[in-house]
Amino acid sequence: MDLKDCFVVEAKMALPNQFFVGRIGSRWIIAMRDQKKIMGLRCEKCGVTYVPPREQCHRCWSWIADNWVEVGTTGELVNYTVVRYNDKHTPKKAPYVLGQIRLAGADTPLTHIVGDVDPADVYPGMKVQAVFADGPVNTLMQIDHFRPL
Amino acid sequence: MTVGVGKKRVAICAVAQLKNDPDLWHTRFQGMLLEILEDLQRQTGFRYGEGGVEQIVSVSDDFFDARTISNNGVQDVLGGQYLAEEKMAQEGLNAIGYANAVILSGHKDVVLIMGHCKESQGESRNLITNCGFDPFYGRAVGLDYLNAAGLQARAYMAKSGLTDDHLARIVARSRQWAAKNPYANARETLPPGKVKASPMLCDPIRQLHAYPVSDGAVGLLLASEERAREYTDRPVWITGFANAMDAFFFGDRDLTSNFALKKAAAKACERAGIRDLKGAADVVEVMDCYAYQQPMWMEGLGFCGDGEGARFIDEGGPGKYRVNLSGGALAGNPMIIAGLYRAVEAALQLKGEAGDHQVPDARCAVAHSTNGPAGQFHSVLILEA
Amino acid sequence: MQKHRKNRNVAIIGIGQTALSSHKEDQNQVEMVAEAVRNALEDAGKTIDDIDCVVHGNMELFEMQFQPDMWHALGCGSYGKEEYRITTGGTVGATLVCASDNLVASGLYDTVLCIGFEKLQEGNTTGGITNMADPLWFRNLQTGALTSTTAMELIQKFGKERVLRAAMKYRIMMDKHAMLNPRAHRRLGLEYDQMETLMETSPQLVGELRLIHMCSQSDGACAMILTSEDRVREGTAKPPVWIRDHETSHREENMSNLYGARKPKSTHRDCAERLFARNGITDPLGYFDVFEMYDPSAFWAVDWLGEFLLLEGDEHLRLLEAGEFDLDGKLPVNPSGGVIASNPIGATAMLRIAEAALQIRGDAGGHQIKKEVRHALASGFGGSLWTVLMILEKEPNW
Amino acid sequence: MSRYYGTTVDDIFDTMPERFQPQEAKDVDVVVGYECGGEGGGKWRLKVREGAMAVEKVEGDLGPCTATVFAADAETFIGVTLNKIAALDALTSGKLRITGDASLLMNLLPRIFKPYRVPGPAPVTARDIVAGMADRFRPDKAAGVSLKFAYDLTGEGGGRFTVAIADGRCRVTEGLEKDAAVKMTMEASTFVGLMTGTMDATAAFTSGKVRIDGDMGAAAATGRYFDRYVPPDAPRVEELLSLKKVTSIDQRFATGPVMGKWFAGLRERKLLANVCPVCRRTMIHPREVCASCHVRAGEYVELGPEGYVTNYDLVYYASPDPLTGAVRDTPYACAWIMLDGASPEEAFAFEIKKEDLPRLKIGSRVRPVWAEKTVGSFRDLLYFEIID
Repeated sequence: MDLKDCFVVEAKMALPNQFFVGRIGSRWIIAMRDQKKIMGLRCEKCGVTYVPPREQCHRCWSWIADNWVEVGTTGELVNYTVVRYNDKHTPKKAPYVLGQIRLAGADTPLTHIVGDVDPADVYPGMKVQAVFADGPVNTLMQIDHFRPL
Repeated sequence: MTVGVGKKRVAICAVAQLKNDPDLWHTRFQGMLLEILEDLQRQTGFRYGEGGVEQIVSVSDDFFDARTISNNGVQDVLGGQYLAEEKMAQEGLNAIGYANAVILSGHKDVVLIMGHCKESQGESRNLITNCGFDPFYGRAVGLDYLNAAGLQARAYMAKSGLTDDHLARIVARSRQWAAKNPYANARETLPPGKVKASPMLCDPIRQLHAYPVSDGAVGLLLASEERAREYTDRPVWITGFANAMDAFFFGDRDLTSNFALKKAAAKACERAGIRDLKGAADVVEVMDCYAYQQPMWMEGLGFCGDGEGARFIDEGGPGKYRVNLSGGALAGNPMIIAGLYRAVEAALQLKGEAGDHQVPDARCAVAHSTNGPAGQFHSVLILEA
Repeated sequence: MQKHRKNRNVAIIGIGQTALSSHKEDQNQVEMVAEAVRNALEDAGKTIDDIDCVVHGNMELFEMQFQPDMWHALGCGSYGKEEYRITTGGTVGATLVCASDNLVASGLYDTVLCIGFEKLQEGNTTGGITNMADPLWFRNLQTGALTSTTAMELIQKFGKERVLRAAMKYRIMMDKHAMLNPRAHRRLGLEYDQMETLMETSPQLVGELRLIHMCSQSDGACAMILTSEDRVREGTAKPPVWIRDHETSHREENMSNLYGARKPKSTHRDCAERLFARNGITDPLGYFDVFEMYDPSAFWAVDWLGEFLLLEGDEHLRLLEAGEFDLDGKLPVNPSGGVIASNPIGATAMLRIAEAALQIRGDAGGHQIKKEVRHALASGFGGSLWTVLMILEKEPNW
Repeated sequence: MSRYYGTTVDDIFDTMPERFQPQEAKDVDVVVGYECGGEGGGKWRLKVREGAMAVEKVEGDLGPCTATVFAADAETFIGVTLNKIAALDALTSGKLRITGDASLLMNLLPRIFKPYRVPGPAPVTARDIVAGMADRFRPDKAAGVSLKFAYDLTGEGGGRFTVAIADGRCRVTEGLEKDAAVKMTMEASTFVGLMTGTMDATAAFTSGKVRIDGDMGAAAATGRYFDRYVPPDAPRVEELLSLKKVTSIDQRFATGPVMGKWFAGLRERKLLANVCPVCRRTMIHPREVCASCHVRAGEYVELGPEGYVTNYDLVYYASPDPLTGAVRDTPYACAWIMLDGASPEEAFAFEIKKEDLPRLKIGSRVRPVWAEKTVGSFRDLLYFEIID
């Protein structure tokens, strides 16, 4: 192929968005913000306490939006990876630990960051505690990270 | 509940693929697709319109193309001038599943599938897949399909006994086969030691466990049984296709269970009228974007027992079942159409046109693809000669 | 021309919509979609377990959500099921119904749920539409979806006064229809005696195109449930509406051939010609009892009525002027108020089919047409002037 | 006096007689004591007997009561009364206590008294809202902005006003100043509706309730420089969170050889088309394939440079840039131009010189005007101008 006239135009695709968390998600994040509490939603039919919250149980399609229960701010790290790259979307400087944390009283592990620890010292089964962010964040980063207990 | 494919069959008449490349800086999507189109035209002499191709199913993605309605800009090359065109806005193997249904429905007899993706255009595919998570809980903590795979890899390795050593051997084998495939992206041989020495990217995934950034394009011509002979002497028959969805939040899933893949495989087998893939398939192409996925998906497809992925590798499963003789996704295909490349390779084997990596007497082939984070969604296609 | 044939018949048995509004701050995307799904299931008297396959679509860059069907699995009911995500453009809602029809007719799936949605408030619609254009050239020239070239062409052909009045007649008619439809987003309460004032006071956007002529920007979702004839025979909660046939006509992206010295055939006419011919429909105006048309602006609507109905000369203008597209006219157009009243883009084209189906069922409420509706036509618009057309029937006896 | 949620404890008791529903209280005989601590609190005794009631503020001992309610402070008492504070939360936290028969508070009182409502504020006028604009002005959002706009608000509570923004300050004056960039005319009630959010802005513009004379872009921009108007004593609504986010992904768009050839032509001030070998259509800009004939088109010809206008969009309203909010000058025009030598299928789209817009019409002959230095980019072509 004749590449004589070929070149690359450098540009960007950039658009602003405003995402709405929804009534249930708002309550969940506000409870973390104002009361430093982590809530779950319980499906009685499946016997599962879900975190993060959702209106409906995806398994049995039950409406569970009102079944709030408080779960603990501590939990157990059940799985993790170490993120060793930096990108626009990564919230912490690499390397950092991204883990699945089963909070006391919840059945579904929450995916979050484990900080205040050397990644080499992290192990499955480690007990961790939520460290809440100071100001309003409007996302799951209302918990800034989990730290070893 | 649903009826099987039954008497009517749909054929893949011709396939075409572009050589996968780390950076096709000199070609627009249109130019990439045009090469595919010309290849298919040469093979089949097909025409557009009544009595020819009456429907196109394209595959591309708005994020990767950086264009709203990514099929719009390439409409002229696809051939959608006063014609029906629809875009499969998920991994491309599903375009075959859908086109199969379109033909079986009687709506259209001849369908053209065209897929393209340039992963090199955007600055980071991880940044794009981060947008595949909900904005509040997933994107906020920096999830993307790579670190999702990291989480799944650790969980699956713990369950199956898969080690860093296994992963290195899987990558080395992929490159050995890729060297025989002129369309593969990463074709240089890679000894296991070098894989093990590559830096960690997202533990336990090393840099060389991940598929390279790839640009590519794929095309297939499908026709009803009555029309297939107009285009080919060696039709490949679609006998089973199914897909399945798992839950979204990782916490809602057992990341090691292959929940969706097992469902998809069982349904595809039911439709193809075969008991299991292990006994029926002569060649298998799985979409292994990361090394741990090859044994894990093979387990999901039923080629080994639950949690036996390590044993599968140790016992030479990939060789025995002729897995990814193209080099697989590990040798580099763009994610959006990696499953379509699997189908093309599977069809070439059944046609006896796979070149240096051709196996003798292939009668039945399986092509697999996955979509979403950590295998949330899987598709299984069964082809027969 | 080959006759249309279908492996087996397919009917719409469930329709669910959310309210359409400019903002839905209490729901996230999943919750909005789930509301439409629940409504469709309730309408069909089905549970999520009755669904074999889910078909999902919208436009990714409006909400900046990559492959949203993954997240939306939470509210779509797709967990553990088969799923496709198929898109086109603004046509996507109609494409989803076409695809679902194909999937059921194939015999591979008995009952399919399709979902079209858009939460335009979350994104930047004009930015999203401008992103359609070629980044190397047209992105610099385009501003969203605003154009008055069709108005200009109509004026050239039929004269300014007549065209402006026709557009305003159409616009006010749509508002009168929307006033009867409590789900419609924009209901202004316009009267025909405001025509003169509106032609002057409504802000001018592009050429003769004024704000009053343009469609709204809405949030909303629509879901529909399709099933096979065998399943319909087992009984349905509401009368089934049969999908007779559908067709899609696309064209190249480049608009330059629309404004040359030789005008090409529109996809609207092309699609209608092919669809009607293979179904033996020679007089669409006489055959159909209602037409739900995707009408993004009043001028396009006026022009396209002639194209879709295969009319010649100024017949479409005469019919419009004579009130034949009114609710009690010869062929009522958009009893729902159309896209001009409500436009959640990814759901909009599906809403056309949904509204046409409700008319056949006799279930449209305040905007139900008085006479019996047996044959309905619905259109979708999107991409570079692309068209999807679908024929719905009360009885599967074509 | 301590106000919470727009009212006082006194007002809640003062309105009890008018909220009383005697028919519901026929066989009732109770005494309820209320004690509310802190500023704005006090003690009250409510007696309901045989369809009649009496409430009095008391000093000292409440005396014997069927039930007694203790609230820690006026905020709690008012908040619970208005359902702004969940009674259960207040009871749990101890800010609310009940002694005696609690059930009569839960069941009986809500039946015999209509719910208390906060007295509505005097209806706000358009004049009040305009007067407060200077206070709501956000200098940080109006940096570098110099803009004057006017309101003609007809009917009761209306008036004519001019708002001037300059040098980071905002000045509101009575009367219409002639040099305002835009004048917005509407009924005062429409203005109030728009500002309090009870009326949809797009609908009001669309339906002609608002008339705009002058620069539409300026009219659309006015809202950006002010905090939103909040009515006094606005009820507190449920907090619903949202997340604002800009997604930006750098791109490397390839020209490929075909678009590359087009840009190379621009550098040499040539408008190149490629020709379909089958239908001879001249494609401009050139494209990889003829959409109608599905073939490559490798032959290039130079078109124009002159041509005539077949259609055009005269744009009065330019959408703001989604990222910066910047709006380009209006009006501007994008015209479709049949270049000399082009096949009849295809016209070329480009902008028309601003000064030529008043005389632009279908059929106008035009020619390109090039940048002083051409480099092979979109900017090489400035615009087309009308040939006289």
